[in-house]
Amino acid sequence: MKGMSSIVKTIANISFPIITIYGLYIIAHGHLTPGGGFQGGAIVASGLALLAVAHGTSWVESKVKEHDLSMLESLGALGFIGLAFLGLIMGGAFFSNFLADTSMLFGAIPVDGAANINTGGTLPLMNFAVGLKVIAGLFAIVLVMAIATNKEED
Amino acid sequence: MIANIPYLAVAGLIIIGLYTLLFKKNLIKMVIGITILESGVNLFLITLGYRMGSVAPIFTGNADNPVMSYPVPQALTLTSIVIGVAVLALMLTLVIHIYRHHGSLHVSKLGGDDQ
Amino acid sequence: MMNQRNILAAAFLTIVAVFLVFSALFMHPFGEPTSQAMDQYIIDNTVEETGANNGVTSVVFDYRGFDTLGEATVLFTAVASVVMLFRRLKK
Amino acid sequence: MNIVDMLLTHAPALTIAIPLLGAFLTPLISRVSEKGRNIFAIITVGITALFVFLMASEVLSNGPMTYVFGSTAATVQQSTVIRILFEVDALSIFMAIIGIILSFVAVVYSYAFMEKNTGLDKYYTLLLLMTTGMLGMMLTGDMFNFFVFLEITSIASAALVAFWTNKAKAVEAGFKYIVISTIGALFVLFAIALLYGQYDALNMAKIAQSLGISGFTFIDKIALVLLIAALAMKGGLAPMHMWLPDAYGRAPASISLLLVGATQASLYGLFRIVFTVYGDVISLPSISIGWILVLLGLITMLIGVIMAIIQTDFKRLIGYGAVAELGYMALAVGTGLTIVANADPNITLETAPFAMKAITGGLFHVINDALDIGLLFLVAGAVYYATKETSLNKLGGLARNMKYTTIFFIIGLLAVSGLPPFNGFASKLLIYESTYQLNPILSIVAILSSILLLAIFVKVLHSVFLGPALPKYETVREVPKSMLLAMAVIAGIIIVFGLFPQVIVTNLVEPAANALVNNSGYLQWLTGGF
Repeated sequence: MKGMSSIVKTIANISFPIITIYGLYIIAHGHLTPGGGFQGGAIVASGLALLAVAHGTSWVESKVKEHDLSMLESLGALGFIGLAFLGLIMGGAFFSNFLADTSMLFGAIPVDGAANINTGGTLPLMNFAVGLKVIAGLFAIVLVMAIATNKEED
Repeated sequence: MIANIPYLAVAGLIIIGLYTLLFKKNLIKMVIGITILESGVNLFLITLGYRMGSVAPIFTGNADNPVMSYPVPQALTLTSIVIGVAVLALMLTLVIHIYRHHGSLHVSKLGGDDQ
Repeated sequence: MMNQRNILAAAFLTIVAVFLVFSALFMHPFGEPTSQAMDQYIIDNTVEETGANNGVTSVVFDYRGFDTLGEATVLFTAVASVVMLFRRLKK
Repeated sequence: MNIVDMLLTHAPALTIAIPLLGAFLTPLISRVSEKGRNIFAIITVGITALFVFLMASEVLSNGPMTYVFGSTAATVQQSTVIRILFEVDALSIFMAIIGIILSFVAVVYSYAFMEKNTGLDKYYTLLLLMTTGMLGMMLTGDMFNFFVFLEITSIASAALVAFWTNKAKAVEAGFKYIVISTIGALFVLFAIALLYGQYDALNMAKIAQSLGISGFTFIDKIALVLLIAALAMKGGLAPMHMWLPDAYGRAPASISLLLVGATQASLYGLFRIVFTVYGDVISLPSISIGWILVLLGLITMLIGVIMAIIQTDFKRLIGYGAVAELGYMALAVGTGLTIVANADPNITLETAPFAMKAITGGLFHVINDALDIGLLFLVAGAVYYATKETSLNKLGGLARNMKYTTIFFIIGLLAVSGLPPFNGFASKLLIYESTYQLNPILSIVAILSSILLLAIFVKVLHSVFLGPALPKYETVREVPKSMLLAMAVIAGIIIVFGLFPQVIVTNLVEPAANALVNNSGYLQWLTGGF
């Protein structure tokens, strides 16, 4: 798609950081408030898609290559399955939450029934890994489809 | 009967999805039909976990936790929605390719070629 | 419009419709789930075991974390498929 | 020493985690080196095969193995099952062995077969993901987990079916496959939701137990019907088999091989649900699920054979042959089911021994068919690799230049149509004997369709390999070594199974059949405490 008028571009540039921060907030507080890796990742991916629509795929193609996105996605996926393997090594069973109640990183014990940012155990880490994967994955789909249908027109 | 209205809504969604799938000739409409069918099944999963007068299962730390709806169906629906997105992306990719080959989205292009 | 295929499809649709409506009527009433063994356990000790306020996230990432690994794989498969199907065929 | 024990206790999880880790690593490794990625894929599947055989020795010696994801503490609190549980009994390990053999051969085969194509890092990623999905379907003890792995297999195989996007037919076959798989999977999810609504449990053993306690309500009947319809559709049985020949015929040969495994995984899901989850409840109603399966099997067999006669495309013909073979499995297990799930008490397994023989024959035929049809697909792939042609009319006289491929085709041809020295005969003989005792017509039809299959494949042998040497194929050379190696592995297994069927039946197929029939072993960990 070719880019849109400059008004749309400036508005997109203004709103993109806000969308991204909101999405990252959803990812980071996945274990406290409703949301999590998938939902936050989808929000950030929609912000990126907004940029792709506003500025046109040629601009986006120059900025980010599909290869880097699939690398990011593989890293996110490896982080997620790495945490699961760590659970196997340290916690005795595949996917066990070995950080909970151990007062290491993110492992503080929730006091009087209320968890806070630091008590999620492996949950926040998994949220970050999945969030990264969903951002890279969904944006890769949007980008590849845009480039494919774009090639058709001109 | 009134208590089962949500399940009838689920039945309605699934029937609409199936109708679109079976009777529409355009490929994009078939994909839309599958998405409607999928949202019907998701709605059914969600309605299973509700308890009358319950709130979302978020703990706020005050001792008297109110009656909470079930967390498991909501987790299953999350998975089902992501699967729906994945399947939708793949189906649309294949529809784009079919359009490139045949120049039309009519389902007759898919005829089983038992030549 | 009523050619042979459509009659077959209409018959299939009505059978499924009957199934669905009957299952809707025979299900337990909307607000009163019949058994709550698994969910009540999760609600009771989510915060202690997983340290998360959000019950759904504790189910998604800890109690049924393997489903979410499967789901992340589904998304990974979909992205790999879409990128593969839109590759340039000539080397 | 404790390393092996440690590996053994975590074997079910590692069987899924290692190919998954391999799939996630493949894009990174393929940036480094193309050759390295192919080798890496073969090594990953090899390691997974080690774990599968390690588990097989454990399960076949001392009973079902369970593995809880997430915590070592017993999760059977107040008889509810919270976390996801892998239950590996003799039947699931039997199917896992089939799956891992097929995927190992597919990876070795595609090393040379896919060389000239682009996009191979995604191809190998999806190949490993399909293996993971297949193994996950076979090992899991959780209904929703079964649905998730069913989806992974469907999406990965639909994309791989449409791998050659320059061919319109392949893309159409992929679209048909994904549409039908999604509808089937959604109805499976709907049935799981129905069962969850009833018993608030997602674990197969727990649902089986609560079904036994609270009996066979109307909602359970609907859930059973939906599950049977959806899984029969995914397993390629009669009324909804149209996608199978297209998908098998249009996919690359190594993917058709894996698709055979994926289809059989859905069939395994059908057997698991009918025999284990609904095991002790299903004998209540008078209508017998067994007869439905028998009729489905018969129709599938006839459709497969009749449609195979008129095919002119090599791989579609084998696809219809695969449909016919699926009919045999459904027929055999259905015959067993008519006895197992029979309402009146005086017809039981003891009074009708042929039921056990039918189920053993059916399960033995599952592995035999996977190998025979798989070998035929590999031969078709070799012919396509050498001549870039799959239509039977244009092929001819290839025997001169492609000796080994012809030999492998003859082995596959004789094995599929159930001739004595090969494995097809061993399982089909069991099926003929047992179905004869239920109703003579069944075994007559089975024998007739075997003969027809033989006739069809001899026609193919003549038109592709024998006959006059066509000028176009003078320069045809034999296929590379790695493809021949893959075919040799399968042909070797076929010959070994054919010559010593009793060895395989006693210590692999019989335990699987017993595990299928009485689900007390499956529920033992739940009732007998952890």
